[in-house]
Amino acid sequence: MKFGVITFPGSCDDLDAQLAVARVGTAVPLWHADHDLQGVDAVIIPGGFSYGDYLRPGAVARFAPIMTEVIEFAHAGGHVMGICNGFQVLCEARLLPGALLTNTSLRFVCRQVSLELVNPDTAFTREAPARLSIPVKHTTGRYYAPEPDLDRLEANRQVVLRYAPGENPNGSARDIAGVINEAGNVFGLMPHPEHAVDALTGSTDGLGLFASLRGCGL
Amino acid sequence: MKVAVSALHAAARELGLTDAETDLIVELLGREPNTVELAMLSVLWSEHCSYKHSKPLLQTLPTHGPRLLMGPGENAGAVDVGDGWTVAFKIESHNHPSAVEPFEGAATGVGGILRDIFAVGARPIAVLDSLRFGEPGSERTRYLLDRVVAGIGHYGNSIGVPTVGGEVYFEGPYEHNCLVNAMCIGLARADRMIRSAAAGPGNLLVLFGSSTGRDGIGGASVLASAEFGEGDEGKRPTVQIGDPFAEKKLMEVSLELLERDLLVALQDLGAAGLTSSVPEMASKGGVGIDIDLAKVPLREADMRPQEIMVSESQERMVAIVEPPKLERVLAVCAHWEVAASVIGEVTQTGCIRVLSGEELLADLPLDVLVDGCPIYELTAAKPSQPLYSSPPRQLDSTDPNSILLALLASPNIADRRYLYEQYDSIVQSRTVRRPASADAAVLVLPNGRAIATATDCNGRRVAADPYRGTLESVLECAANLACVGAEPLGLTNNLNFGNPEKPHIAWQLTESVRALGDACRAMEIPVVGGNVSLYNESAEGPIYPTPVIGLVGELLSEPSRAACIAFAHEGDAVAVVGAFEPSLAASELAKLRGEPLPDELPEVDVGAACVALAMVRAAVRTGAVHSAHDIAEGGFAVALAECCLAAGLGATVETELSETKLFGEGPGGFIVSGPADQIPGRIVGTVGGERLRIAAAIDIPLDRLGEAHSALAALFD
Amino acid sequence: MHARVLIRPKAGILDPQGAVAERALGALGFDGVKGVRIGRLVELDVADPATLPEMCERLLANPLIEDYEIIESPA
Amino acid sequence: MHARVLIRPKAGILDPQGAVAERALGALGFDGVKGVRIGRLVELDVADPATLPEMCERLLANPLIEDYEIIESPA
Ligand SMILES: Nc1ncnc2c1ncn2[C@@H]1O[C@H](COP(=O)(O)OP(=O)(O)O)[C@@H](O)[C@H]1O
Ligand SMILES: [Mg+2]
Repeated sequence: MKFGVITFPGSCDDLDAQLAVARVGTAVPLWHADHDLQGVDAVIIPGGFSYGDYLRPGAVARFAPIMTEVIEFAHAGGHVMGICNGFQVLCEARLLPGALLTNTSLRFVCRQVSLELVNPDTAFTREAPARLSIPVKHTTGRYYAPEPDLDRLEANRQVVLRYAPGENPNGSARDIAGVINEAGNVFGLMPHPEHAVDALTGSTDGLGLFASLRGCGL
Repeated sequence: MKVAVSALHAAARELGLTDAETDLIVELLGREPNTVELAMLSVLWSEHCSYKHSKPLLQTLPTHGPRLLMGPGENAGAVDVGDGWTVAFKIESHNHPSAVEPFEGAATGVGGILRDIFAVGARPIAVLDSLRFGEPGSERTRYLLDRVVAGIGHYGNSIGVPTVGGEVYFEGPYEHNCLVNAMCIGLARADRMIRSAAAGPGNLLVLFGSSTGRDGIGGASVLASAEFGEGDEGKRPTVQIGDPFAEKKLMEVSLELLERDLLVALQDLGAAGLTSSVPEMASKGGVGIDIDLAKVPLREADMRPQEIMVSESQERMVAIVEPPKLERVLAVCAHWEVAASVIGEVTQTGCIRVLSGEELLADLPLDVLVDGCPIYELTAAKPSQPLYSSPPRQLDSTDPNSILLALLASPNIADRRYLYEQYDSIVQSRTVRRPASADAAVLVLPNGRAIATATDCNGRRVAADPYRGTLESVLECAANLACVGAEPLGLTNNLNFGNPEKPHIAWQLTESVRALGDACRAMEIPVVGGNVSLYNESAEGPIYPTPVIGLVGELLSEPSRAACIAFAHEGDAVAVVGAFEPSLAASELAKLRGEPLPDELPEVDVGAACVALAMVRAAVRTGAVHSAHDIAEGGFAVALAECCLAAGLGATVETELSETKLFGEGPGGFIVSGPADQIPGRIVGTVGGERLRIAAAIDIPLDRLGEAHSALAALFD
Repeated sequence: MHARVLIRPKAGILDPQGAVAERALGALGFDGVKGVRIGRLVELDVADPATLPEMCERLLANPLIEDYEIIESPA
Repeated sequence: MHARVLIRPKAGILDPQGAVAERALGALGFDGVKGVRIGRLVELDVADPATLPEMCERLLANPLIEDYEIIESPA
């Protein structure tokens, strides 16, 4: 299983994501300026501050050369996971519904949070525990979509992860922490599962989200 | 472009040079300097660059040790951490810029110390911040706190370097001079480190990174070298704006250039920009350098030569490159979308020559520019009367329960989560102990070993007794490391003081540096580098003398054994380690009671404190304890409450304790918990329940303690 | 051609920054301040102003959450 | 009275956001875009527009690094 991990200028958690996926497969670094996914089986868009988060998080990265291939890959059914900044990029690219707004606190927040797995039946979650302790760290993580869209997302089981009651760190609508597209192959989440793969540095609850993808090649 | 001597003196005074210094310049040069030269000289002869008031003191510090790879004199010091890995670290202040514009000042402070670390070829892996503000009752303090914390987070978070530790104190004397010190730790292969000495006449000087604007003209270097009074509006620099995105690329470029072995020397542009960095590179290498200003990419077209030379635009580096390697250097820069230009050449002249195309604008021998500044002996005198007024009285009660709650809510002790949650403390996947989980941050290295780091300084205690207060700061920092099982490898320090030309400040500085040297010699810790920030004074007086200590140590045991503050299990025994003999002098309780600072602190038994440190360290390393925490501000009762709150577990202590034993402070005491037959020290109680009880004196439910401890929440809405 | 693009959060979307500013203005004693909304200002020189709407749609604004308004001014 | 406050980085002050946006517009094929500067837009209703300059000086803008411009519009 080859996981491609994209590095944009300003990506910060790209090496962390590479280390995490290397525990369940092979990590293949992908460069933003290339038009080549190097035959990977799944793509991870990692966290960080691509292009400094200037203008709007994800807005500039969404047009990076490699995103042409990522969008094609996703339309063909390839599995794409966006973590934090990667989630923002996927929303800006319209591969995922909704948008991420500034936290209601207006501050960056780095905190271990409890998550509930709402939909264990996705390609990304079938090996994940029902409750996960995973850190968040962001300033722009308040999930937003118009109310009817939120209803539809819930009805379609596209809300995959929720902050546990009382743990919503950013004011996200309906405590949403992660959503999947209708086809079930593009997943975005604000918490950082790549920072929850080793008991020494936190928890191992995030590992299942990567492990679930094993065998998911196109 | 000659000016009459009186006009020269006037111009020089504007730039902070004394008449005697100006005369010396004329004598050494054998002529008068022109405008560009004078601007350059004034910068390099400032306290910030020349250390003219502090060099003799700094030279007394011990700078050798078996593990030391790079000592003071380079952009950062470095120690060996095994298997070919080294750790570089340094602390630096950005006090004055942060007082002018707290968000950008703090942000660019972080940016600056990061550059010092990657300038030696190390990848930054951690930042710590050491902050001092006035009392939080003041609106200005709340504004500064909020913006400084946001600025530090903005830069560190955006660039992907975790901020893993630090400290913050609130004291009246910092009201008009906040302190913003940032420490950075970097990781490098020993054989990839680089120095800043230029070499090889004919080699090229390459400037890369952001373009040059009017940022901070006459900024940090001039500001940090003189008292900043009312009516000095005109001297205020253009505020430097931090661009962490540009620095992230600059960092990747620098590290990749070194990885590919493409550079002869590397240097960051910090205070005073090209003027301080280029001459220092040339001087260290015993060569000369010609710079052509026409080749410097400018952000604004109409900049004067002296403005280009002293611009403090951020996110820039200079490197010395052999001509055959230039093309590869430019290719690496292009890959990362970083602009690079050849702006000069190494010469054999022993001079810095500044040109603009064909026109020669400045020609200064390095022995005048870099080494010519006179070094001043300080005149030190212990003040005959108190320098600091008593803090306002805030607490009348003598009931131990009320005292404990007041101490937990005191801004110097209350929970710091509202600050550190604004910092990414985990990026890079090395953070084994996050902020507040243990007394020191713990980072795991690629070779499986771990290092620990902390910063410390209780300025109030240093003010009460500069010698003993400084000793205590070093001991406390080492105690923090001991709690995670780490032994210091090297020390960095930031000497934040008032105006050293005043005898009582000179006395504080002299005593403090003497203690620093004594502590380092006693504990066999080399000083790997540091920084000096003087003239932190306002009309209200000087700051508390604040020699911030930063330590990096190694664990030597399984990283997972690093003890946490939190009690671990119901039923564990609680013990006190160390011949802990606290006193209320200059304690947090004395402050809450509005007591004046005492004239001195009780004598410090460094030997005894070191024994206690070693006991705790050994117990952590062997896994004999389940938790460890040093006793600091607020004394035993506060430390015990902190162990309980971190765990959500209560504790019971049966021994009757006096007010002094409960709340007094002093070095060398620890609280550990674990199996009664394994833990070191005197057993005093047991973990368990939902209350903290200390004999007849204290009985408070945990949630009540927690409520008091969360007092800082209000400062961040 | 110089242009200004005013970008604001769409009506109905919570704007905590605006809310904080409104409260802070009140606390400073400015009475009668209401409906504070905070957005982005983009100023730029363009060769062809006809391309501005497309710039906004594609990059400068996110139409799901933001409205934009283009103000052209010669100079 | 409805008012808009346009807040922009002072001339000469580094504007990293504007620089990134300018490059991105170029990369998207929008030619001839120059001098992109990014600032903030504050929209509000005020009882007394005469207090707007003071609001800007004290809270809405940071006079050290930002210029502001007040545009009043009845509505
Ligand atoms: N308090 C101190 N203790 C030890 N070394 C110091 C101290 N202050 C400064 N130094 C050393 O002096 C040298 C020059 O410092 P500085 O001018 O701050 O360097 P830079 O310009 O790279 O920031 C550095 O190597 C620094 O470590
Ligand atoms: Mg340096």
